[in-house]
Amino acid sequence: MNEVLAFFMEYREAIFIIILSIFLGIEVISHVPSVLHTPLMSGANAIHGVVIIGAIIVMGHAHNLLSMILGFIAVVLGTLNVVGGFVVTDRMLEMFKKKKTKK
Amino acid sequence: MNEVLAFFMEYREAIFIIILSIFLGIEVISHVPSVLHTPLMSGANAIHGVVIIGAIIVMGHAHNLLSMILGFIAVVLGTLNVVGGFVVTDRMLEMFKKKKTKK
Amino acid sequence: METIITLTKEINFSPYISILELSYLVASVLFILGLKKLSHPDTARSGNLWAAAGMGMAILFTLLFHKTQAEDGTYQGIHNIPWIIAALLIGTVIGWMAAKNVKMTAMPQMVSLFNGMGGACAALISMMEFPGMQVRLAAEQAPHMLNGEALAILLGLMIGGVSFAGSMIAFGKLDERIGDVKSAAIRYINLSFLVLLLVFVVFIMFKAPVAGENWMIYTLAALALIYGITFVMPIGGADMPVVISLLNSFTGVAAAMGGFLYNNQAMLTGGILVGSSGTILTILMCKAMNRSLLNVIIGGFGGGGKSAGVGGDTTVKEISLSDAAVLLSYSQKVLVVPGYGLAVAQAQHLCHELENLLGSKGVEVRYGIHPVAGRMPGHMNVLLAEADVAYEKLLEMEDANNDMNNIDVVIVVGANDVVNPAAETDPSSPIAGMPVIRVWDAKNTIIMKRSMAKGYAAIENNLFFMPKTRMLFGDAKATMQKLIAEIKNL
Amino acid sequence: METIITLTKEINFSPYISILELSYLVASVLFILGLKKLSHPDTARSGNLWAAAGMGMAILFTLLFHKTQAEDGTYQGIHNIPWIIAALLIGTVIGWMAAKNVKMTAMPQMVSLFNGMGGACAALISMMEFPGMQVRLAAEQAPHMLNGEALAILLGLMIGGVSFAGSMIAFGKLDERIGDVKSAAIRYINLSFLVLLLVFVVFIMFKAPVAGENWMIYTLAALALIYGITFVMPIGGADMPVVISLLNSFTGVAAAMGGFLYNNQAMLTGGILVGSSGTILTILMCKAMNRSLLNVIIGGFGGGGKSAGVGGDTTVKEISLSDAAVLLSYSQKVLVVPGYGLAVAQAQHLCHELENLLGSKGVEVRYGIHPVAGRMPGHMNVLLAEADVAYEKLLEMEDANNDMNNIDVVIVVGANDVVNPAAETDPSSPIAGMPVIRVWDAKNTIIMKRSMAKGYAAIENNLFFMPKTRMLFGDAKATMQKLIAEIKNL
Ligand SMILES: NC(=O)c1ccc[n+]([C@@H]2O[C@H](COP(=O)([O-])OP(=O)(O)OC[C@H]3O[C@@H](n4cnc5c(N)ncnc54)[C@H](OP(=O)(O)O)[C@@H]3O)[C@@H](O)[C@H]2O)c1
Ligand SMILES: NC(=O)c1ccc[n+]([C@@H]2O[C@H](COP(=O)([O-])OP(=O)(O)OC[C@H]3O[C@@H](n4cnc5c(N)ncnc54)[C@H](OP(=O)(O)O)[C@@H]3O)[C@@H](O)[C@H]2O)c1
Repeated sequence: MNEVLAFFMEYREAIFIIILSIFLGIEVISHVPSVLHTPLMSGANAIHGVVIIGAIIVMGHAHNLLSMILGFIAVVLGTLNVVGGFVVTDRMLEMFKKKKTKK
Repeated sequence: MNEVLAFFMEYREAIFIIILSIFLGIEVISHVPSVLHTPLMSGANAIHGVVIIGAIIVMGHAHNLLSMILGFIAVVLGTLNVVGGFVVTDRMLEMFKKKKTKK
Repeated sequence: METIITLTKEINFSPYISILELSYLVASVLFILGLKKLSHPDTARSGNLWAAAGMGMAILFTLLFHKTQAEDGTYQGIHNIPWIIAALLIGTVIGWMAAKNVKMTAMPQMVSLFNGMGGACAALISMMEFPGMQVRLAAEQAPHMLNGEALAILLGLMIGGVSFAGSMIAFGKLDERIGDVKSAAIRYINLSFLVLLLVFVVFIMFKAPVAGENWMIYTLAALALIYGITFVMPIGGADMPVVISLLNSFTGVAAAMGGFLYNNQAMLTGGILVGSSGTILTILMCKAMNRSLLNVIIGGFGGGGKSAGVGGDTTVKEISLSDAAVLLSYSQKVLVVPGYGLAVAQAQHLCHELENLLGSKGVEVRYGIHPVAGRMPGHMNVLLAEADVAYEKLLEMEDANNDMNNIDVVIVVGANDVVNPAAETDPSSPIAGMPVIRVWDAKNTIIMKRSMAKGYAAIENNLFFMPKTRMLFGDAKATMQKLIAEIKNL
Repeated sequence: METIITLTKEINFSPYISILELSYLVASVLFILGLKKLSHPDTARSGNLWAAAGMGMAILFTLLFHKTQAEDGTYQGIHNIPWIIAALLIGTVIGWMAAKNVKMTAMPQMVSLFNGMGGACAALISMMEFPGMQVRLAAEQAPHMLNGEALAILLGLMIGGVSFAGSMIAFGKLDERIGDVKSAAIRYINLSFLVLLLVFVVFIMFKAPVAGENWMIYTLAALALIYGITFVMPIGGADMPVVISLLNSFTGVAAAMGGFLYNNQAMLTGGILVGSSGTILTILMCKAMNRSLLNVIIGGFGGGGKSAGVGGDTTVKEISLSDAAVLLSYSQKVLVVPGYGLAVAQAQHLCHELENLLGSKGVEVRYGIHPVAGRMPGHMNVLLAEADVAYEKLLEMEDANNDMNNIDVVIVVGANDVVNPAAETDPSSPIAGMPVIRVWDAKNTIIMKRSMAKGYAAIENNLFFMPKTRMLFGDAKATMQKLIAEIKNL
C-alpha cells in the first residue's frame, strides 16, 4: 500500500495529465459522424507516431553498434508512421473536399 | 524573455494541467441543451466553491486574531458557496425529474 | 508554490500527504464527471451529487491530512479545527436554509449571491497570504515580486474581488433593489478602472517587497470592488443571468489561482474547469438570445431601446372573458406561449388547470417554449415542471413554429419580446434576428398582460395591433382564474 | 523519470530546455486541436495539418535542444545527428511514396502497416532502454525493479509488440495474404498467452536486476509478438478495420509509456489522446455495425455464421440488360445502394456516368449510403467522392429509408449484408438488429452481383428471392458498362 502511495506521489503530475488527456480524448471524439471514422482513425494513427521522439532520444545517445542499428531502425519506423500516417489521412480527406457543409 | 522561460519551466506541469482543463471544460459543455443552462451555471457555481480548501488552509495556519477573523469569514463564505450552490442546483434539477428522455 | 514542491518532495515518506493528493485527484475526476453529467438532462441531478461528493471528500481530507511547513521548519497540520468546523457548520446551515427556502423564481439571485461568496472567499485568501509572502520575500531581499506566487495572489484578489462586487450588484438588480444606470460616461469610467487595476497589479509586482507594507493589497482590493460595481452597474437588469454566468467563470479562475498558489490539484482543476466551461456557457446563453457577449456587456439593450415605429393599425382589440372562454372551448388545438409575466404572476398552476379543463373537453393543449422566455434559460420549463405539466406537452420553439398553421388559438401568457414580429421584419430592431415564436401564423391569438407596457427589450410589439390578435388585460393569475371559471360555467 | 526530473531542475538556467518543453506544450495543444478539427467534416483536413505541424515542431526541437545527463555527469545533446537525419529521410521518402501511391481501397491496409511501424518503434525503444536501466539498478543494488521507469519500459514493449504483430496480421488479412483461422482452441491459446505475458511482466519487476541479463526482455518481446498474432488471427478478415482501430489505440498507449519514461509531455499527451480517443472510436465503429467490441474480438462472425433458412420463395428472377435499361429510363426516382462489391469492381466512376446519363433523361438518381457498407466506415463516401459524385446526392441510411416508398427502382451495386431483411426479421441472425437499407419497400429492386455468393457476414439474403427483386449477374463494372451502352441505344 505504502509503495503504491509513494509511486502515486512521485508521478502524480504525470498521472493527472494522463487522466485529463483520457477525458479529453473521449470528449473530443464522441460526436464524430461515421463518415469520418476512417480518416480520424488514420489521423490518430499519425499522432501516435510522436513515439519517434523517443526513438530520436535513444538513437541520439546510442554508443554501441547494436543500439545504433536498433535506434536507426526505430527512427525509420517511427518516421514511416508519422509521414505515412499524415499523408494517407490527407489523401483520404481530400476525397471529401467537395463536401458541402451539412446541417 | 529568459524570465518568462524560467517561469514556464518552473510551473510547466501546472500550466499543462491548466491548458488540458480549459479544453476539457469547453468540450464537456459545448453540447448542452439550453434548458440546462441555468442548472449547469448553478452547478458550476458550486464547484468553484472548491476555493474553500484554500480558506481552510489559511485558517488552519492562522496565528493572529486578524487572520483568525478573516479566515473564519472566508471559511463561512466558501461553505455558503459550496452548500448553497449544490442545494440550489439540486432543487432546480428536481423540477426536471418528471422529464422523459427526449430523442 | 516552490516551497510546497520541496515540501511534498521532502516528506514523501508520509503516506498522509499521498492520501491527501490522491483524494484531490479523485475529487477532480468527480468534478469532471459531475460537470459532464450535468450537461445531459437525464443524468444532471446525479452529476450534481457526484460533484458534491468530490467536494465533501476534498474538504474532509484537507482537514485531516493537510500539512504545511511552519517558519521553524516543522510540518504542521491544520490548527484551529474547532473554529473551522464552527465556520463550516454556520455556512452549511445558512446556505442550506437559504437554498431550500428561496422561491423558484428567485433562484438566479441566489446563484449570484453564492457566486459572490466564492469570489469573496478567494479574495480573502489572497489578502491573508500577501503579507506573509511580503515578509518572506523581504527577508530574502528579493528585488521584486515577479514570481508565480505573487501573481497568483494578486490575480486571485483582483478577480475574486470583481466577482464578489459584481455578483452583489447582479443580485441587487435581479432582486429589484438596484435600478439600471444608463449613461455613456460610465463606460469610460469602467474602462479606466480596469486599466488602473491591471497597472496596479503590475506595479506591485515590480516593487521591492517591504515587510508589513500592506496598503497596496488593500488598495488593490478596493479597486477590484469598485471595478466590479462599475462593470455590472450599466448592464440591464434582465441581462443579469448572462452576467452571473460570466462572473461565475471569473470566480472559477480566482479559485484556480488559489490552486496554483497551494499547488492544489483539486482547486486548480475545479477552478479552471468552471472558468472555461462557464465562459462557453456564457457564450451559449448569449447565442440563445442572438446577441454577442460584448453587446451584453456594453449594454444598449434592456432599457431605452428605441421603439420600433408601429406601422398601419394602431388600434387594439380586446376580447371579453366569455368570448375567450367560448373560443377556447370550441377549438381543436390550443397553444400556450408563456413568458416572463407568467413567472411574475405565478400563474403556472392555473395554466395547468386550464390545460386539464380544456383537455377534458377534447381540446388539445400544448405549450410553446421559447428558449429565452422569462429571465433565465429554462425558466419556463422549470415553472411548468413545478406545476406538474407533462414534459411531452412542451414544444420547443422550432416544433411550435412548424405546427403553427394548425393552431386554432394561441394564448400568450405574459410574453412579449419572444413573440415580437419585429425580430423578423425590422432589421433595425434591437432584437432583430432573434428567433421568435410566430404566433401570428395561428388562426387566433389571445394576449394576456396587464397593460400595453413593453417587455424586457423595451420595444413596441406590432403583434398587439394585428387583425387576428385580441388582448385580455389583467394580471395573468387573476385573468386565468376568471377564464377558468367562465369555461366551467359554459 | 526521476533522473529526468532532477536533470531539468538542475539545468533550469538553460533556456534551451525551456524552449524544448514549451515546444512540447505547443505540440500537445496542436495534437488536441488537430484531433478536435479532425472530428468535424469541414475542418478535418486542416486538423490533420495542424497535428502534422505539431509533430514536425516536436521532432525539430528535440533534435536541436534535447539534453541528457551522461554517465560522467555532463549534459549531452543529441549525437549521431547525421544518422538520425538519414533515418528520417529514408522513413519520409518510403512513407510518402507508399501513402501517395496506395490505391484508395487499400488504405485500411496502409493505416494498419503504419500503425504497426509505430508499435515496433515503441517496442524497440523499450528494448534499448531496458539493459541500461538494469545496469543502473544493479549498480544501486536495488532489490527489485518495482518502479515507474521499469513499468513504462515493460508495458511499452509489451503493448508496442502486440500492436506491431497484430497490425501485420491485420494488414495481411486485409490484403488477402492471410486467411481466417477458425477454431475454438485458439481462443484459449490466446487467453493463456495474455496471462503468460502479464505474469511475465510482474515476474521481471519483482526480480532483482542483474547487469547484462537481457534474456528476459527478449523473451517478453517474443511473447508480445506471439500474443499479437494469436490475438488477431481468429478475427474475421472484414472485422479488421475495427481491430486496426483498437491496435491504433494500443500504439497510442505504448507511445505514452515512452512519454512517461522520458517525462516527455508531447509523447504523453499525444499517446494518451490517441489511446482514449481510439478506444472510443473503436466502440463507435462497433456500434455502427450493431455489435459489441467483445463480439468482434471473440469472433463468431465474418465467416461460418449459420445460414438463415430461406423461407417460401426459392427461385431467383433475373432481369435482362435491355429490360433493366428500359425500367431505369422510364422511372422518376432511382436510388443506387452501393456496397463492398462496388469497391471490388471499382465501378464508382461508371456509377457516376449512369447517374449523369439518367439525369439527362430527367430521372432523379441518388445514392443510399449505409454507414458500414464496404469494409471501412465511410468507404462508400470516399469511393463516390473519388468519382466526383456531388455530396448532396448521398443520402444517409435513415433519409434513404424514409423516402423508400417513393423510389421506383433501387439498384443494389455489390451490396449484400446492408440490404439483408434478416437483420429486421430473424432475431437469430448474426446481423439481427443491425439497421439496414430497406430496399424491399421500393417498387423495384435490381441487384448487381456476380453470383449468389454470400457477403461479409456469410449468411443467405432473402431479398434475392423476393417478388419485386431482379438479379443482374456479372462483375459490377462490366455490367454497369453494358447497362450504360444499352440505355444510350434506347
Ligand atoms: N431567458 C433568459 O435567459 C433571459 C435572460 C436575460 C434576458 N432575457 C430576455 O427576456 C425577454 C423574455 O421575453 P418574454 O416575452 O418572456 O418577456 P418580456 O418580453 O419581458 O415581456 C413580459 C411581459 O409580461 C407582462 N407581465 C408582467 N407581469 C405580468 C403579470 N403579473 N401578469 C400578466 N402579464 C405580466 C409584461 O407586460 P405588462 O406589464 O403589460 O403586464 C411584459 O410585457 C427576452 O427579451 C429575452 O431576451 C431572457
Ligand atoms: N464499413 C465498415 O466499416 C465495415 C467494417 C467491417 C465489416 N463490415 C461489414 O461488411 C459488410 C458490408 O456489407 P456490404 O453489403 O457492403 O457488402 P457484403 O455484404 O460483404 O457483400 C458484398 C457483395 O458484393 C458482391 N461482389 C463482390 N465483388 C463484386 C464485383 N466485382 N461485382 C459485383 N458484385 C461483387 C459479392 O457477391 P458476389 O460474390 O456474388 O459478387 C457480395 O455479396 C457488413 O456486414 C458490415 O458489417 C463493414
